[in-house]
Amino acid sequence: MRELTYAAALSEGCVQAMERDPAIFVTGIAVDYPSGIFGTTDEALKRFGPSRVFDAPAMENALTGIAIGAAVMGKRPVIVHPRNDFMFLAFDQLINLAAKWRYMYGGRAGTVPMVVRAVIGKGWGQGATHSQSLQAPLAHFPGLKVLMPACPQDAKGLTLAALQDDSPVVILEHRSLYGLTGPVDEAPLPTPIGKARIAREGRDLTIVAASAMVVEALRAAEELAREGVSVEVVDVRTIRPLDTDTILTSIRKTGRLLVTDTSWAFCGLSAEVAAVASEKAFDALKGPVRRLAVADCPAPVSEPLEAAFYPRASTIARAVFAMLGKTSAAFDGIDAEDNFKGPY
Amino acid sequence: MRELTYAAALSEGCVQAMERDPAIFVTGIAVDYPSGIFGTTDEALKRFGPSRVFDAPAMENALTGIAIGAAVMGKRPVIVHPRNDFMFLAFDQLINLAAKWRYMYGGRAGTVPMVVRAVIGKGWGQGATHSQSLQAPLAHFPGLKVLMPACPQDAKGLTLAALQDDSPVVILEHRSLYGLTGPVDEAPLPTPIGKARIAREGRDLTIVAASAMVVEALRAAEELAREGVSVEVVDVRTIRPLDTDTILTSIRKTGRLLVTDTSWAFCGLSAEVAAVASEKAFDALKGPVRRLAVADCPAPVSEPLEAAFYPRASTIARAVFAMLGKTSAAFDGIDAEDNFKGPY
Amino acid sequence: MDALTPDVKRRLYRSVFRLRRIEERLADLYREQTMRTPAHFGVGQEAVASGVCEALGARDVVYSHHRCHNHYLARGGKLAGLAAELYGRIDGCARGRGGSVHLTARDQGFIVSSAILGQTVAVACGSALAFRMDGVPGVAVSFFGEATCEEGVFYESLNYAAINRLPVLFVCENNLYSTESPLSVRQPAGTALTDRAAAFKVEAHQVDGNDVFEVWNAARHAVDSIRSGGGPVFLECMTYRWLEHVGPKFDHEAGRSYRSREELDHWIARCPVRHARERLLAEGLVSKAELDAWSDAVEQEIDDAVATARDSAWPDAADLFENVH
Amino acid sequence: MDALTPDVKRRLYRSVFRLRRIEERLADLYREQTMRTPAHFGVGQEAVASGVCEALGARDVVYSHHRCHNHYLARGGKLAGLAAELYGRIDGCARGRGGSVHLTARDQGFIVSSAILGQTVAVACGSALAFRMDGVPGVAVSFFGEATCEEGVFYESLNYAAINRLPVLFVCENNLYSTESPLSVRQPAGTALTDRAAAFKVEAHQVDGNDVFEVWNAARHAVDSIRSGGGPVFLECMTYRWLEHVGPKFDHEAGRSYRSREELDHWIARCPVRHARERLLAEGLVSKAELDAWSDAVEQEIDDAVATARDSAWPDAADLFENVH
Ligand SMILES: Cc1ncc(C[n+]2csc(CCOP(=O)(O)OP(=O)(O)O)c2C)c(N)n1
Ligand SMILES: Cc1ncc(C[n+]2csc(CCOP(=O)(O)OP(=O)(O)O)c2C)c(N)n1
Ligand SMILES: [Mg+2]
Ligand SMILES: [Mg+2]
Repeated sequence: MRELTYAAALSEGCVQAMERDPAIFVTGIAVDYPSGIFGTTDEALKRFGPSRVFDAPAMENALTGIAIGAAVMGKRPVIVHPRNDFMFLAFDQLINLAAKWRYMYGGRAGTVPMVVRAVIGKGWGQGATHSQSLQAPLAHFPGLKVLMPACPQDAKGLTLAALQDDSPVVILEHRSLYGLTGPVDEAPLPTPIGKARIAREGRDLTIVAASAMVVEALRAAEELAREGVSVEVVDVRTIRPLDTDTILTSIRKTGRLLVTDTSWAFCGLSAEVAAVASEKAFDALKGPVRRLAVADCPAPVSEPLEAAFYPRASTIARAVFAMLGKTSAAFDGIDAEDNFKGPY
Repeated sequence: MRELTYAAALSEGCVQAMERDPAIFVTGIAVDYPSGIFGTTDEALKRFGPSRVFDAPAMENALTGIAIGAAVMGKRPVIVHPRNDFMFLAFDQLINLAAKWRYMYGGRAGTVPMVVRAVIGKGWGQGATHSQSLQAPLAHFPGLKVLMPACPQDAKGLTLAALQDDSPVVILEHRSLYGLTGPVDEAPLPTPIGKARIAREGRDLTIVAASAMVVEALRAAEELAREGVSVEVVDVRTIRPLDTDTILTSIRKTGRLLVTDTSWAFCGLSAEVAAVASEKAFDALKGPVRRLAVADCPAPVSEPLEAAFYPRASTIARAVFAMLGKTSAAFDGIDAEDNFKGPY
Repeated sequence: MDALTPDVKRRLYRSVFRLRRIEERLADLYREQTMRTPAHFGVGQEAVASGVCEALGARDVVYSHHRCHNHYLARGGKLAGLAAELYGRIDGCARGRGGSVHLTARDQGFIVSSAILGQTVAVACGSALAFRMDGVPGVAVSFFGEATCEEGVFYESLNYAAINRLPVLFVCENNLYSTESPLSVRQPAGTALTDRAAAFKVEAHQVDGNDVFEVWNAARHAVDSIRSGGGPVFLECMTYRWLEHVGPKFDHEAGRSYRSREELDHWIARCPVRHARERLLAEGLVSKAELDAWSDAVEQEIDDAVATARDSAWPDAADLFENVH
Repeated sequence: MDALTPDVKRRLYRSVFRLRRIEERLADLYREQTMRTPAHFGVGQEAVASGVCEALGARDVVYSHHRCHNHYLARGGKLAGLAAELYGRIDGCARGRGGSVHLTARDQGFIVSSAILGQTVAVACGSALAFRMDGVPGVAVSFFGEATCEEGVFYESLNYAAINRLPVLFVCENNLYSTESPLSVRQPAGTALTDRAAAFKVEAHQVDGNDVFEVWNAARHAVDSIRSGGGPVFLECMTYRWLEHVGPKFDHEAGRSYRSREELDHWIARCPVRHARERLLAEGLVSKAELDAWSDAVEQEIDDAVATARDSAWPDAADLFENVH
């Protein structure tokens, strides 16, 4: 299969969906710049023109309401936030209205088929308000679907799926994944929403991961394999609805669970997965569950602090070793080099 | 000890704090109405006048920023939201600024000693946007302290504690508790932030509960005692920082855990507590953890749907029975009668 | 554009009268505590809903806020659906899921009302954007109270509508209070909301919101101008709420003193329903007998709707998860 | 109130000149990719920061947005603290926790800057409220770009400040762009932001933001009026950003075409620094030798500060949780 970057896959998914569905349009700050939200909207602009891909002022809350109002009339708006942190300003429209619309009006006011794309930042000193990861609060409240593609194939597939779904869908895309390459189907094949992916099979321990942490987990798993440890990596892909079946099947197989995602542990996705395990796979567990999350403080800027803030492949590998009661191997060299160039 | 309602205790806590600290002021929609936010601000208005207790327009986001700006200059603002659901509009100021202030400016820009009081609604058809419970998203992001008093004593004590703390603090008060009476110290004794309360001692099973669910849990525990089951009820009181020591000690003692709070399970407080148990008390657990939360849909309005939406004492009692492998007793009669009168 | 013909006048009067009687009767029933849903009655403000909705075409869409019964009814929402919703029954317009503040009558062009200030102002702009994109000559109407003009989302929406010359009619019902707070707490002295809209390059007019003919006229002009591509219009309709903010009582009855009995009396003297009736009578456009017949018809409609609503089944708890995904 | 004396003029020129050289030098260093923090340089906009800050008193407080270096420096923030913050070092003004967009110099009256549009506008109003409550004759200044006028929180703040006649000075730097978006995408045709402020009953003036003397004059009048209880003032300062939105390059250098080279040249011809210098020279208020001496002093200051910053230690990873609770 031909390979694409995650960014190109996002773009292709959107373009193919727009080809088939004239109701789709894309708006938000900067979507029509030549840089096209890191190369994910420029092709759509070229193909479909400014009537379907257009800029917006900085007005996160109203723009979300506007997307709702257009969706309700039969459009499929895609709104894009260059950083998902800006979305707090839109939580009222998103959680108090879009998420509840279908239910709250008894199904009589239609559905809200809108898609919110939002980018998670990381590193290079982006700081506390440009590197958060909002999956947990978005998924806490019923009514939204929340997706986090971790590979190019799913970047395309989940975009296609979101653009066929009648619920409001939030896609959280990780900036650090945009350059990742991988095989991507040319055909417009949606990735099923609500289905996790076994990113790597293994026997000794299950790592449930999301978004950029899937990449870290896979890197850790490769290194652990060299040390004779067989790790299964489950990429959840969809945060809500969460595919607990796949997660539980894997836990039942390995008996051990480590969970890691891009946000904080407290009331986070990692808490949810650990809770599900403790409720529904308790008998299969051979030892305590472990969560690996960002440090419990706002994101700092300075490089050594950022390095301490984010868990990485080596952190995961070390945690797996500890969970299996093994004495520490040296995993220091395994982390990917950060070759990101600023400003961002 | 003399008894007070939860509402009167909130009021007394605020008044006593204001007596000692002239920097405290109270604002928000309706705080200076004779009805005084269900009787919690009227006494303060009477005592300290309109220069310290004053109304505000409907402007949740800016008002939160204004509180930050006043707090930074040495004031101690209290802002009140008649429903915590309105606070989504203020999440940017609250989470992107107040919560991060001290950390993000390296401690060089001072602290933000502000208190946000927000009321959780329930029942009487309040509907999907007037009965949510925001502790999970508020606590997910480090930087805020999040309190949920469940009894009059703590309503006063946590108010006093919040008004002495240098962090931004959110107090979520449950509307259904406002009429609850109980003993309250006359002296201004703060309830320590970060300390859970053993609301009832027991041997067979631990219920970790928050806010109004503590009342339901205690009611269930009483009934269960009659059936020969001894339940320990832990009232977490502080959501963040969470007192995991007290929770874990109780779980180690009983070996069984049921968690219940006022919100959804998914990435909720109940997930967090279950996750903590699965990480740190795994060996002590005799069986699967259980979460009891509101149904995984927006809150409906119609009475029979509301009844199915909210877990109650009987739900808890039945779940405890099931966890202990007991055959079902009839707990139907144990629920408190809802004698709330509208409009609200 | 239609003129204020005798027919229109008669229609307008029937509309305000009907809204008045419905809200009064519902408020009476509300006292029984069997409608378990916080309800914000619109008694006193009927002329705004009637005047605007009578100026709309079939394709136009209407949004409202918490005080929404008048708008739902004036736009054609079925009374039985409203009554059943208040009683939490399955035949409610939102199948008992929404309550008083979450009404819908999509097929009649009343999309929804919502309980969070400002939400539907933005949503209306989105529907207007959809009209524009589809080349449909529809107008989206947003009804809201003047407190919505305190919320930032209102200005974001105004700006967006003006930049894109969207077909939106913003209808502000300025009833002088937000709950118990007077304008002085919420607007700088000397404020004209129309100046604000104008500063956003939105055509703006203040009208007597208790004169259904004037409201209709203003709305008719506005809708016409909007439909022909003139961009959004903002109408500030000055009016007054007779009952308490939420619930069925008069404030004095409930012992509240944030506004005076005199002020209420002053506005009752400017009753939009009586005003319209007197004008019809004075102009000889209606007879006493007709008025009686109209009145009987409305009472009958209400009796029937309430009976239907009360007979309607409760939603089944087993359907709790209906419409979640 | 002070007049625009020769001394003031000399001070204003030194200030704009210093800001210019600092930003230029920092931008040069930024190209080395060793300042790992998204930085929004203020080259071209110095006159606003200098003109306003030179009009303030010791007790006044200043807030800023993402493009904040000029404001921090003009208000008295130490250059070494800025440079070290850009390098992520422990001697950074925010101890390496904040980066370019999160500066603080509390002791100098620069409270903070923040990276989310509109946030600090409200916060400044809160500090003004504190002044009012404490009877302190301070003024709170909020610097922001014109895109903040698209965010709802701005209007909520404006309304609140006007209702309560708070001692706030709103300073909008209208540089015609938000990232790459021109005004036409973001404001209805014919917009004057001053009209909007005026509609909120806030005194509003548009000034030439490239003329430091004019800015100072306007700010001086505003601060005086605010301090004496006249209520908030809004200044719209028309100016232009020379460099790319974020980062050290010129847009043409980076291959961007959203604005033309001619437009940039037009604004470079209206350079606020050169304009001030030429006026001083023309009025005989400064000699070439003095200019050289000032220039040398600034270059020396920059050399020293950068050296200090680069010598500063990295924060210790063990202190990751410092200032969490
Ligand atoms: C965002 C938000 N803040 C506060 C409230 C509480 N609230 C409900 S109705 C109301 C008064 C609104 O006044 P106005 O808009 O003038 O409408 P009116 O009730 O006068 O018709 C308030 C403050 C709310 N529903 N939403
Ligand atoms: C709430 C929010 N939305 C979007 C952004 C992204 N953003 C950062 S700077 C910027 C441009 C702001 O333009 P303006 O306010 O005119 O200031 P300038 O950069 O021109 O100085 C945008 C859109 C943000 N930081 N915060
Ligand atoms: Mg009103
Ligand atoms: Mg700008």
